[in-house]
Amino acid sequence: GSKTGEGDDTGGVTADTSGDTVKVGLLNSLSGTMAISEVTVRDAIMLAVEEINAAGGVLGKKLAPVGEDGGSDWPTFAEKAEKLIKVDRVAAVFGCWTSASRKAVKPVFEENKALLFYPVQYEGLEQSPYIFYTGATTNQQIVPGLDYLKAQGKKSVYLVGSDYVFPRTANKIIKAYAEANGLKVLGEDYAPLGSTEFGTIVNKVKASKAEAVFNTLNGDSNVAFFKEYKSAGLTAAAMPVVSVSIAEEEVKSIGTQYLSGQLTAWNYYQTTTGAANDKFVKAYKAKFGADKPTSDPMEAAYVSVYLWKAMVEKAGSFDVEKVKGAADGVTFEAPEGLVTIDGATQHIHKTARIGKIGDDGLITEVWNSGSPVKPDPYLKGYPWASGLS
Amino acid sequence: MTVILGQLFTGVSIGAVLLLIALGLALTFGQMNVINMAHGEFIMAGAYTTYVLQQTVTDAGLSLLVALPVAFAVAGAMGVLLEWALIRRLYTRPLDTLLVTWGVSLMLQQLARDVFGAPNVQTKAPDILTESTSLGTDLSIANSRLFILGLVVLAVAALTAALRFTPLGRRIRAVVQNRDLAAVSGIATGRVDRLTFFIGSGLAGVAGVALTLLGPIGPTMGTNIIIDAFLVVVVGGIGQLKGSVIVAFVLGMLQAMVEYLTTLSVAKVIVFVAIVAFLQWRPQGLFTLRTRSLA
Amino acid sequence: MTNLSPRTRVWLGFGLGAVVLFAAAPALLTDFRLSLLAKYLCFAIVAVGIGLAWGRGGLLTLGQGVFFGLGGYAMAMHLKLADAGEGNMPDFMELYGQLDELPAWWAPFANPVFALAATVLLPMLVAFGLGSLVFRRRVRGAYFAILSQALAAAMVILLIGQQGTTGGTNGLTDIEGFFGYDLDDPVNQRMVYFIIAGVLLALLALTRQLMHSRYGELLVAVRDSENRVRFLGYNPANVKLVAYVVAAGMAGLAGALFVPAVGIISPALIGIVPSIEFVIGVAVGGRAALLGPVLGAVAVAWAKTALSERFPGTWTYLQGAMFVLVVAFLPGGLASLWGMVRRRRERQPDATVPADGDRVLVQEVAA
Amino acid sequence: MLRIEGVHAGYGRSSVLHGVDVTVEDGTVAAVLGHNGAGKSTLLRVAIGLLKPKQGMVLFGGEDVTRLAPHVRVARGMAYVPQGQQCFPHLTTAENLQLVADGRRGGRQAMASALELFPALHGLLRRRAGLLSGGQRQQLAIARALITRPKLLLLDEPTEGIQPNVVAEIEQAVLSLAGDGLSVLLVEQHLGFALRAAHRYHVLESGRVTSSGAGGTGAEPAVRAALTV
Amino acid sequence: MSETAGGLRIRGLRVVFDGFVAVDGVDLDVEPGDIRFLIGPNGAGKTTLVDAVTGLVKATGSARFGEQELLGRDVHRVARLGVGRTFQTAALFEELTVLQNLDIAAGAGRSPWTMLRRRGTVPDDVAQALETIGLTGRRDVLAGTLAHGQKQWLEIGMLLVQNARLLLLDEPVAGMSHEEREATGELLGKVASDRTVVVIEHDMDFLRRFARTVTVLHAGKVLSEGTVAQVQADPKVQEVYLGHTADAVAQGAEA
Ligand SMILES: Nc1ncnc2c1ncn2[C@@H]1O[C@H](COP(=O)(O)OP(=O)(O)OP(=O)(O)O)[C@@H](O)[C@H]1O
Ligand SMILES: Nc1ncnc2c1ncn2[C@@H]1O[C@H](COP(=O)(O)OP(=O)(O)OP(=O)(O)O)[C@@H](O)[C@H]1O
Ligand SMILES: NC(N)=O
Ligand SMILES: [Mg+2]
Ligand SMILES: [Mg+2]
Repeated sequence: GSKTGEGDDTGGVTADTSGDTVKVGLLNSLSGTMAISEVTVRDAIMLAVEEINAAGGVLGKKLAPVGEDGGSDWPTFAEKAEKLIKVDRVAAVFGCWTSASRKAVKPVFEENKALLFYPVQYEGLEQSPYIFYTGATTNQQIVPGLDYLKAQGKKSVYLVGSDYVFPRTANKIIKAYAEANGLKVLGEDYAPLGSTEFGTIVNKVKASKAEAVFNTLNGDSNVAFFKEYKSAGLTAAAMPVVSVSIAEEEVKSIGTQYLSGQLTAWNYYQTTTGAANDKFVKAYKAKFGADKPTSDPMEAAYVSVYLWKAMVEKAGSFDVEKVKGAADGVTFEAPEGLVTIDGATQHIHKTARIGKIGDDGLITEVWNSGSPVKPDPYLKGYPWASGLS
Repeated sequence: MTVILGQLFTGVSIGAVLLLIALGLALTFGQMNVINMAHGEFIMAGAYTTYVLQQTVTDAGLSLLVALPVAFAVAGAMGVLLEWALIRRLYTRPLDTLLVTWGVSLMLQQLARDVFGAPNVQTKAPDILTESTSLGTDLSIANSRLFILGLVVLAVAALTAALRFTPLGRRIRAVVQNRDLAAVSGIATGRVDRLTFFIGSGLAGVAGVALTLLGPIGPTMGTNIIIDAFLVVVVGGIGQLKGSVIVAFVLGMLQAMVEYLTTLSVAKVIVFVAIVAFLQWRPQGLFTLRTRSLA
Repeated sequence: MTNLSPRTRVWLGFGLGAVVLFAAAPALLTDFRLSLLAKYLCFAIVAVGIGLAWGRGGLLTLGQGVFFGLGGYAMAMHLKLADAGEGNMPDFMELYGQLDELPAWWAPFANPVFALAATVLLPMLVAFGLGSLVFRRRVRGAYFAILSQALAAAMVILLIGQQGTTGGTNGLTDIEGFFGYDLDDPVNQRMVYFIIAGVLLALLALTRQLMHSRYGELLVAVRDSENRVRFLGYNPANVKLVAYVVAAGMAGLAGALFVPAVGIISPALIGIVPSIEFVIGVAVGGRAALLGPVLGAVAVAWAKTALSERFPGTWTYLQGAMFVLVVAFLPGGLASLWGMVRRRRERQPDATVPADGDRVLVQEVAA
Repeated sequence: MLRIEGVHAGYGRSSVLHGVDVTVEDGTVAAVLGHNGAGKSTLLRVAIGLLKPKQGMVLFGGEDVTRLAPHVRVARGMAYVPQGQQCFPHLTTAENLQLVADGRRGGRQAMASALELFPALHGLLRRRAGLLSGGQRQQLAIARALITRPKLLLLDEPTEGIQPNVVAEIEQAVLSLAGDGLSVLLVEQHLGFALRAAHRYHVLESGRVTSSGAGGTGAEPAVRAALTV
Repeated sequence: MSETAGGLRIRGLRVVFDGFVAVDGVDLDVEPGDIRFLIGPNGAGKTTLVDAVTGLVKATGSARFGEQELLGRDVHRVARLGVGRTFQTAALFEELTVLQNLDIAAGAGRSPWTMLRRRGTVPDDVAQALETIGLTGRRDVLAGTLAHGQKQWLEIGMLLVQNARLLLLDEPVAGMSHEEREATGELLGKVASDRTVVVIEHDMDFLRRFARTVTVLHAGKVLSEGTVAQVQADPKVQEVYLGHTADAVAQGAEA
């Protein structure tokens, strides 16, 4: 028979909301290669939790965060997710970065009917009933990035990415887009995650004489790539790089020396205007240091906690099914602007923004979509994407 | 054609980086049989040294030059500490050094994370090293890579001279080959071990400074390249500096050429297959010292 | 204990193990903890093989993840195909592979008998191939260790590069059934646990037999002086090959059992880091003793879970320190503590010269 | 020159020496004789410091060196030729010698005179020592010990594996060195050689000195008797 | 191997190391039942000759044992033809016991099935060898802890149980005391009755006591061959090897 408190025979686990606090799970890599990025996400979640507690909590209960280290190792993510759900009986989990870690925990959340809030832009083509996606899906980031290049009159691109599911899937989408939009894809190269030797890839890029590069490299590799890129004499003016995984934090660690003038596609920048962002940036810097930049995934993580709060309050309950039921149409005045949950896909409406990296390390918006873009994880609204899924 | 030339240079430069990292290993692994998995973290220490120095010495060029000796000393000191605290207990079980230093490497990575933060940090390279030298119409060569090539040549020359022609070199080799006999021949084996480890680890520090020109400076920067560097020493023939030199450049070239024709992943796998095939032909590496002992 | 015959002690030991694994653990642990234990026991199975190859044979294999992975993927491929149902492709393939039909090398894994056999035979075959090449050419010691490590690295790169057919970095996830049993059901999870525990005990018995056989002695002889063995008319390559292949088979079986227990197999489980962790478990437990590797593997995996839960910020230090301290200062591993305690009681001053460290180690472990 | 007093020593839990006293007077040769496994080599390992005694002490030139590391003892003037033709296999013959001569005043000269004693080594200077024949290695080992111009020489079966005419030369060398004031502690199986060279002999049986006496060929019957019981 | 195996017949054996000729065209015949001593100055090529015959180093020429050519075979295949050797510096399995060392030496021909089982009792030949080499009392100690001389005895014991028909012994009594040499010599005499034995030695006392025939190598070539007396009287041998020492002269007069 099953043990008390840990699961019932229907496979679902009810969160423990009996006390005057309610536990929430934080699941990020604090060690290993991905710690670089995920630690900042953890910080942003903690900021939101503290703000919410300071403002009285959720349904009158304070949030008690339980942190776990995924260790940049996907099976560990799964183990820790299960622990948070079954042992700590958290009401919701916030975290994961790489798609691989999300794929690893997905069955755990589905099996136990528990909630995960996933804050990072990703490759789409997914819709788990127990995951809320607060980062961009492809039509909110990659497609606008391509649209922008096209509008700039670029006729050819070279694709460079890390060797895993997000870049490979993103590039598949890009190629479909390119074919339909008269853009030539002159080459496609992948480097293993963490790889720092880009001599050959940059040589190939240079020899291809492409008019732009679309970059889906993740983490450390970006540093090596951009250093190599500049050393090879390639410039933002002649061959701009559009990156979808470089945010302010990464800019800081690569060095503006190498990045100045390059482009990024995101939904949020530290420089995004608005009162909500001023407050967010100020609070973040006050807590973690004036030199710490805020970035898109951090913002999405921060927002995810507030969205969950809003859903719970709308449902009047921590019960997962009720919270899910209340999701559609929940809004939040986020640092990136107003976001709204799309109940059908459990993604959110987000404004797409193209930014240019400045000499000061900040990214300034050069284009935006004007209004939040409706999430379309399977790109059903894009005829050229019909063969993709 | 220019692409081919460019790739040739890329190969040479991959080789140079490999060699720079392998050079310290050629001492600690090649000469002393210590499989130091924390070598990568000594590289990291060298890189962070550059970063810390730049907080005070703001001129990029000057700080880079100062960083070279300072990083050598810092990483070297870490090596000495490691040798003194742990390695010296393990000379009779060389394979165990791998496991112990693996634990050390985990701790050093976490230490870096706690001291400098998990995100990468950045150093400013002197402008000249972020640019390239143009050779002919379309071919240009990254100055940073030229700098590293120069550094490697220097380091190899210095190390070769030290090993081949100084008493220290003889002692280092003698101590590894027969520790007891060295002791009774009047050699202070402990001191020689520490000195060797100092130099080997110091070279890792120098490699760390150089790597700030090419890649990220972060807690895990050392782990990626370290296996390749070990392979260089193995394939070169343990204890054979010239073997490491040749193999580093050959592997670099092979990697660059295959990668150009295929992909980075395929290139890495092919390099591995080539290594296994090579060891079929020369099981003890490119250069070997045979003895008549049966062990 | 001391006045029992060795044979009685062995039976007692196995009996005790069986009671702990089959009665005590299921009674005392929650489903979640029991499923973690199942996972640790899979690592323990790998460790038993490493204990044989490394502890006895001196083959420091830093690439056991490869064999674990081969077994795991073979099993996962079958389960994915079974989940998808006859004639269908696994979900991820349709998503990322955009293949029109199942790749030919996947097809045979639809057959359960083939897949089950493959989980053990495939790793053994690969080990046989690689081992024949490498041992015959007398690649050994650090060369072998680093080569086997590179093998793990290469395997990971290869898997990641073939996302469409291997699931890439993600690996094969979301495995729902196990030969018709629904893995979501805690009862079936328990069944998987019992299978794993049973396999572990059986393999321990097998390994004990091997270690104490003449072959076991010969293996130690080869470790100590390969060339000398040659002059007695043996081919040491074959002697090593047996240990290596057996260890690979065990790792494969462990990987296969890991899949239903944990529900995922991915490159992250088979690369350099997990492969080293396998070996560290063995070192921590005691490489040359029979039970040392098992205890070590479970202890290290358990410590990883427990420390990272309890001290999320600092557990890496603790983990690193554990590896360092045990390997550096307790070369016989935890298994040698017993002998040391006994020695302390005898109050014998210990004036071992360092050069004899290894010799002392073996005496301790043999004691 | 050397006094070993009440030394108990062994390996791990097994004891090999049980209270051994041996003295080498200045400028004399003392021989230690005994069966295989009696503990002769163990005694020399204690004397040079490779093995720490569990009890007892080692005095060299009046100084207690029991706690000093081997290389410090060598610096004080001890030298040791271990049993078993040991060398640094990957160093050349020349380097094996040079290693010891390095940084030593008169090292170059000492090397030359050591080579004079073993002319066979001349042609082998550039060959790696690991490739030498057993006898060549043994000659190298003795030469290496002599380069330090020691005050006390510990020789563990120096003639093992050496051709007869060279044995004779070694014998001459040992005698002439002793004449020049060198003290020698000699472990030998070759009785003729040992007794001709030794001023005193000690018979070691199972870790204990069971008989001692003055050297010289005349002692042979007594030693043989001591050894057969 | 067959009991009728003939003697050792070496023709034109040549071993070259990087240009250095260590063995330079040696012809050598050793009849079954003979105890042939191989002597010569240090570095003459004696060990190398044995290395070549046992497959450890590459050589040209021919070395036949009975019907079988030995050159060009792997070490373990040569061993399976009944050729056993000892080493100048003892090579044992230091971390196995004396008994285990012998058992392994006795077992190269065992079936896989036997290998996978435990050693039940001490095999007769092993027990007998233990007795012969006087290590019965120490059969359960680790070989690594034996004294130098005991190790050499164990090595001989391993050859006995290996049932080698051709024994190549490289300085088997080096480091042994006088009595032990005697005993070893007598042992050799016994085992030689149905085997072919080649002994490398520098101990002239031992040679005089136990050699049946002697070959002298010098600089890789055969310098002299014959009975003990013939060889000792050969001025060339005295010149390069024996010298005119007290020992040699005294013994020479005796002979
Ligand atoms: N490293 C070691 N570990 C354990 N025991 C050892 C070790 N070395 C020697 N012994 C044991 O110590 C005893 C004395 O050995 P030692 O080498 O001193 O003898 P010895 O008199 O020199 O003999 P020989 O004439 O054969 O050289 C032997 O019984 C041997 O088994
Ligand atoms: N691999 C090798 N490379 C170069 N020279 C070698 C090699 N092996 C042996 N020699 C040389 O060949 C010669 C013969 O050596 P070998 O060991 O056969 O002599 P030996 O007759 O056994 O001498 P000893 O009586 O000293 O044992 C020696 O000069 C030795 O230095
Ligand atoms: N979803 C990502 N960026 O892996
Ligand atoms: Mg001795
Ligand atoms: Mg010889």
